[in-house]
Amino acid sequence: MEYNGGSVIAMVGKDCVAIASDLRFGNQALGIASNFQRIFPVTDRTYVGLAGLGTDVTTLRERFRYRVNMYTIKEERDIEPQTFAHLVSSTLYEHRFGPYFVEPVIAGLENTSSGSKPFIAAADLIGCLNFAKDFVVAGTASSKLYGLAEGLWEPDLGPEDLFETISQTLLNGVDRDAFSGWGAVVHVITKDRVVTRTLKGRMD
Amino acid sequence: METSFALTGKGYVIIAADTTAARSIVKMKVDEDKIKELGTHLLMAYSGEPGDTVQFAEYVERNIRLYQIRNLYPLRPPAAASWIRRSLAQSLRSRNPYSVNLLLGGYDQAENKPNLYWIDYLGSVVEVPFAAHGYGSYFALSLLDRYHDPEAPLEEGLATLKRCLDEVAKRLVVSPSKYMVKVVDKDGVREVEI
Amino acid sequence: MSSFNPYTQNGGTILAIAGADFSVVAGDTRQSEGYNIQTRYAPKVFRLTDRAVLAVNGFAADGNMFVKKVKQRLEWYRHAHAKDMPLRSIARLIQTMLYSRRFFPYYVYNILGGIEEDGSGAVYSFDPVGSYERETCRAAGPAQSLLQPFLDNQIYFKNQQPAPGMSHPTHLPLQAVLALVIDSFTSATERHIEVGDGLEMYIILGKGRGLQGLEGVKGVQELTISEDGERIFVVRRELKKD
Amino acid sequence: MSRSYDRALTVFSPDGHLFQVEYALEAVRKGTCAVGVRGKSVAVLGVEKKSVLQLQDPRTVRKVVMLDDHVCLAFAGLTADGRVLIDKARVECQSHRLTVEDPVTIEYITRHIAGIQQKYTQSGGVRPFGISTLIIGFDPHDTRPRLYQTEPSGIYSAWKASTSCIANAIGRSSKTVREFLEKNYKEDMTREESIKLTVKSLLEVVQTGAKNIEISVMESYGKVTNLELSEIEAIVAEIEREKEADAERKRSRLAATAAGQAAMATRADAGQSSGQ
Amino acid sequence: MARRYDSRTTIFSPEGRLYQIEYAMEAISHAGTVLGVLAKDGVVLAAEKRVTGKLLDLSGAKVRGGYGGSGEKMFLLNSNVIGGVAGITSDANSLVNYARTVAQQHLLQYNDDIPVEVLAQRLCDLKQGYTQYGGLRPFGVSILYAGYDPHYQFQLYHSDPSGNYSGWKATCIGANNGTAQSLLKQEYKDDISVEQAISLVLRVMSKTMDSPTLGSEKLEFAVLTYDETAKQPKAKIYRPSEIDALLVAEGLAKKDDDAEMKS
Amino acid sequence: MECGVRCPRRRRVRPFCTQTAMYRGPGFDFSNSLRNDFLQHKGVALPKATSTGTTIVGCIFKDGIILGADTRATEGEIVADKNCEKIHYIAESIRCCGAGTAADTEFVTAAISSNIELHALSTGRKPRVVAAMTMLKQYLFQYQGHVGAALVLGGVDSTGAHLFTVHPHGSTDKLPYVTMGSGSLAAMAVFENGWKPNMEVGRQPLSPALPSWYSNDNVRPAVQREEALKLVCDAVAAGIFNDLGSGSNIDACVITATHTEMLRNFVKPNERVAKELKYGFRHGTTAIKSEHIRSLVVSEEITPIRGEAMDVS
Repeated sequence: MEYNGGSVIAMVGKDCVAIASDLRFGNQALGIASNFQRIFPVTDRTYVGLAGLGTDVTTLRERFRYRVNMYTIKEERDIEPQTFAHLVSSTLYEHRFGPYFVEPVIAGLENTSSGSKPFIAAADLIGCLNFAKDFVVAGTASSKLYGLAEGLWEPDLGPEDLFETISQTLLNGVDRDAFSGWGAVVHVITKDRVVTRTLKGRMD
Repeated sequence: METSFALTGKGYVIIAADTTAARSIVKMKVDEDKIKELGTHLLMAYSGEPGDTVQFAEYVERNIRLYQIRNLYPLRPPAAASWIRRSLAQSLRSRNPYSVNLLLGGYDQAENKPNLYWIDYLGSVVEVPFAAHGYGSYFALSLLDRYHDPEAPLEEGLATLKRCLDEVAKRLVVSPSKYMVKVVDKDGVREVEI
Repeated sequence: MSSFNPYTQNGGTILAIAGADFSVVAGDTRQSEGYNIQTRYAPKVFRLTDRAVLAVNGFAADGNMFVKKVKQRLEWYRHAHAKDMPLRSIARLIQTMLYSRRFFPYYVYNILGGIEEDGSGAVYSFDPVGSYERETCRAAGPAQSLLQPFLDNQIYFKNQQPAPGMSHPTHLPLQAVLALVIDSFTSATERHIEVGDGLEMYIILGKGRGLQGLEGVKGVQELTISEDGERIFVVRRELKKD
Repeated sequence: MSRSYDRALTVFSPDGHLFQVEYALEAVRKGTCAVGVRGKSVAVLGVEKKSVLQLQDPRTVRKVVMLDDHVCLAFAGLTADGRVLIDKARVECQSHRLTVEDPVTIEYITRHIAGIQQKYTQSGGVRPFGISTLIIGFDPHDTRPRLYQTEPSGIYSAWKASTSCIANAIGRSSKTVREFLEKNYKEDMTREESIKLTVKSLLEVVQTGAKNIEISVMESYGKVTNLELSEIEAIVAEIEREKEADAERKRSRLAATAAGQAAMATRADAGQSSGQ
Repeated sequence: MARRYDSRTTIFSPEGRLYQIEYAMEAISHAGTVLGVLAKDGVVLAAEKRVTGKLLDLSGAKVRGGYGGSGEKMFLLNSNVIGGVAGITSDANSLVNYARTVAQQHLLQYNDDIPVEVLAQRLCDLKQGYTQYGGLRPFGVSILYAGYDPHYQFQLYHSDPSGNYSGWKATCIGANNGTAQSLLKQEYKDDISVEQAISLVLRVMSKTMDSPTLGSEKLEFAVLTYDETAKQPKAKIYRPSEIDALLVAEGLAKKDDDAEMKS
Repeated sequence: MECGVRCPRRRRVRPFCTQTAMYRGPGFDFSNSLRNDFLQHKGVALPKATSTGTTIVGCIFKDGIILGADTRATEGEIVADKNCEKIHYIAESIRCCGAGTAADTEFVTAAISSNIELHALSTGRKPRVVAAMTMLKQYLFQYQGHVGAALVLGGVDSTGAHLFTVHPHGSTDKLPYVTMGSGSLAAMAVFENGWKPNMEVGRQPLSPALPSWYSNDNVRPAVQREEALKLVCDAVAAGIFNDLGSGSNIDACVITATHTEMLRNFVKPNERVAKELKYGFRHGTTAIKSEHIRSLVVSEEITPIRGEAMDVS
């Protein structure tokens, strides 16, 4: 976890979800890149963030993409976030005794009969799912993010409010973490659009 | 000590690597070329466990050549980076993994832009504007942070590189004496003197 | 018994915030070891003088003994000088006391809060061997990592751009600080298993400062001894007990 | 008589035939013609290109391919078989470079290809590759051109200077062409002579002229050129001129040859397989 | 005479022919037509559906999600390749499955969409294998691949049961392909646009199909273009209602809808 | 050096294998193990897995079984999930509480549940609790404790109500009231104090030294449902309040021969009090470097490529 650093957080709002991560890719204390992508789109309305060892982030991203693409092309429909969460979980648990060093966070909008419903989930490195109703966090700054989010998160935030809350949570969390930081990216997913913003953060 | 640098600029990538082949404290060779030309527009600097490095570089070279001869067009830099990363990540799961750190620089002829990838022995890959491996990275990265300009012409890029090399020569306890510098741009790969 | 470890960790968390003319020092009251609760009420925050409060966290036995010794030194000071030791002197005293045990330290994190001689609120935080620093706010203990960034954001306004033409206040009013402290602890209780049971907040008000900010706060209990000086209060709240 | 011996490959017929191998050769004979000629310091491959249909993309019709920088291969027979075999050969070229850090020699890769072909005549449950190949190239650090041929049976022949025939042909009407080559081949031909011989021999079977001929020339290690259509046209024109000059003298003989060719071409066309 | 050599695929006949392949091709020439035209800014595919019937449930082409098509003739093989198949449907399904896996494995390995020709080649390698190894019959399927990649931009390939493939500007497989081919030869122009190609395809289809009128119950239709904003190829397999709309626009729809209803 | 690794992987035509590699066979994949040993050697620390400190309990009552569990999942001393579900479905009348490594309890019970379902389908009978118990213990024993699941399994089948504990190494106990997890001692204390065999008239314990329920034959537990449910809740609550690893809410599950009732969040003794302040930020508080908006509004209407507006009946 600490080897390459990085943290991810997802939050639920009113008819929207947000997922955010820092952009640092480090080699222990040495920063290598400030543009490392660890949040990936799964479908239009579902994103997955992978906190952990860089090589596993890429490997798993590719694996998930493979399985999701096969799912999509065969089922002829997008994978639901809940289904994807179970896909993530079983993929990780398959490696129970030689795990990938990755903690995934999933955020998306579920299709229900009454429209779309926010969905977030997180898993530990062997695939134990955590379906929270408010927020989930992962990565080297997780304890900081837990404390912050527990304080700052409010129910029923609109997309813009949610953006501010998740951004503040992430930025302040990673500032107290030596292995995360170097800028951040936030995706706010609503029914009809995804707003992606990169944030100005401390570069130390 | 093994050190390699790379930086991008306007339409090119420069890669520099020291030319020392050392075993323990002994310099075995001072004119080793550690930058493999993987294709007409693709360069790879390698460092790490002696033996592993050359083995892996040749393995990569042959596979990338095979791709070209099969498909009549070369593997593009992003795809090459992805393939190399995968090979490393797979090797890491074997009994004796390759311990190789790489800088992969290429010029993508389809999109007409330079690509530079930092790859480590774990199979992590990041696309970066500049990169370094080895002890020199501690000096070079901060310098490059300050002086790197993605739009700089080649002369400026080489001047920036020179700064890094000088700094390493000045500050690193056992700094390499000579570097091999290669450039890849739209015209292909070539060696430059610095 | 070669592997005997003289230390243990007893959980809990402390935190202090300095205002312009007041200080708030708070701690939870749970004392635990491993998954067991040793007691639901073990104070971590202690009144030293009318203008100084010390919070200790870490190894409870060390903490209690350390507070006892500090109090003893302050008592001697009172006998010698016929006045309470000033806050910054207490801070230095704590440093020397901690550092004197450099190679068998008290396994405690201290936060000292109170009013300086110039009337300003102050918070001093210490590491176990005596390195210390005056700050505006500080959290310590196992839940430090949960609370400190929250305080950074809410007290220092870190990462917040002020509205155009505005600037962030350097000090928050007492009422806001008390609310923040309570929310900090309820948050930490939610996410940290060693935090909970009860909350004790000590509030030290500067000389001549009114009680504004304390009105409407339930269960305020005054602990002030001397008159016409700083005033000290304690507020107790329940925290979740799971 | 032979009924039960031509189904499974691993079985000889009582008179010692491997029928499937022989039938595979038939498939090759249906393929379009390929000619290889070795000159003094040059190797030339010429192939008859099936005319590309009007809407077809000529890029994807390949009969001459590179195996490595210095090895060039032409084949006749089932195209799909050819593609698969070529792929195996390409992998071997790179693998060889990797393991012994040296490019393959032409003989080595020929032997390898022939070996694969042989395996498919002997292993259970598989049919032989329905292709023959002509391989040209230069060995590393060598200036002598090489020319080899493999067959479905796995036989490979090195067409060296010492043998009587240094040029060879495979595919449709290859017998005609081979006879022509045997008659006209000279030792130590120059580049131009070699190319001309190749074109000439192909013209024996290709009636449509330059546009259905493809010529690849390898002049030294790794130096390969494919002749432009205009160049081939020029050569064809030259040959035509020469023929005109000889026309008077050889009118009678030419007429005889043409008749023979026509008969043969009709026969071949009638039995053309879909796999080509 | 030839009967002895046509029962097993791995056997050459004395004339050097592989009868099983030829028979497979014969089967395809009776299958529903698939027609493809390469334009300068896209590729168009159309196919004749054979499985029709009043009671057929076509709700498979869902309103939400899905990529259109009934899953009989047109398949999305990868985000940059559409396949149109003619031949034995079950064989086709298995090949489509294989193609999708191959495409995804390429993506996994190179982090890049599979080049169209590579995909066609990989399928042909599989098909070839089935003509050479014992106990297997060849796939009775020809496929048209309409695809895009940065190397050769828009491409149209055709592969047959023998494992051969080649690139085309316009081609046709299945029933009446001779008629269609000659029509295409007459009408194809080199710098044809997608719009022109669509109309060409529909016109040729209407002439080659057995039934006099075109309708979505007999036709599948797909277009591959390049989405300039998203910088990626855009594959679109038309839904039945969209096909009908297109036919109306082209003036090729059923002339007398009501009359048929009455009868 | 090994040659196999160095050589390029040879592609072969594999005409027999058209199956996709998308779904692997069952079982674990150890492919990362070597690498992880290597990484650990290099000093890359293994992240912590979520575990459930947990109080899980179960007891027999007159008509069946009641299971109870807390809902806290921890990652070290941090609460990872405040309201997780620890009572897992095995079959309609069989449920299983899990403690230990959270993922293990989750997947073990899911695996056994599906096996039980298959078993039930093939036998055509309602599954028996012992069957589930045996499958669980065999599975866990196979992995020698490396699958870290401590379970309380309870249910009602044709032979009556049964309650088991299954330990991570595969050992099992059959008792009328059981507790597991870090809060098990606290919970057990409540059971010891409050659980009554409630013998029928004329039935006495076999010997004064042995409790009456020792022999299964003469057990007629008759603790009434409400009484038993309260006892279970009290037991879990004892864990919640006295064990740091357990917390939040109480889940309970009442299983009788005819009916299974899952009481999710039956008691919520630990609701968070309202916060003192409302935390919101003015729009524009966070400094932004760039913004990209991807519209997901794809017109679902049918758009003819060209021509007049369509009108299809």
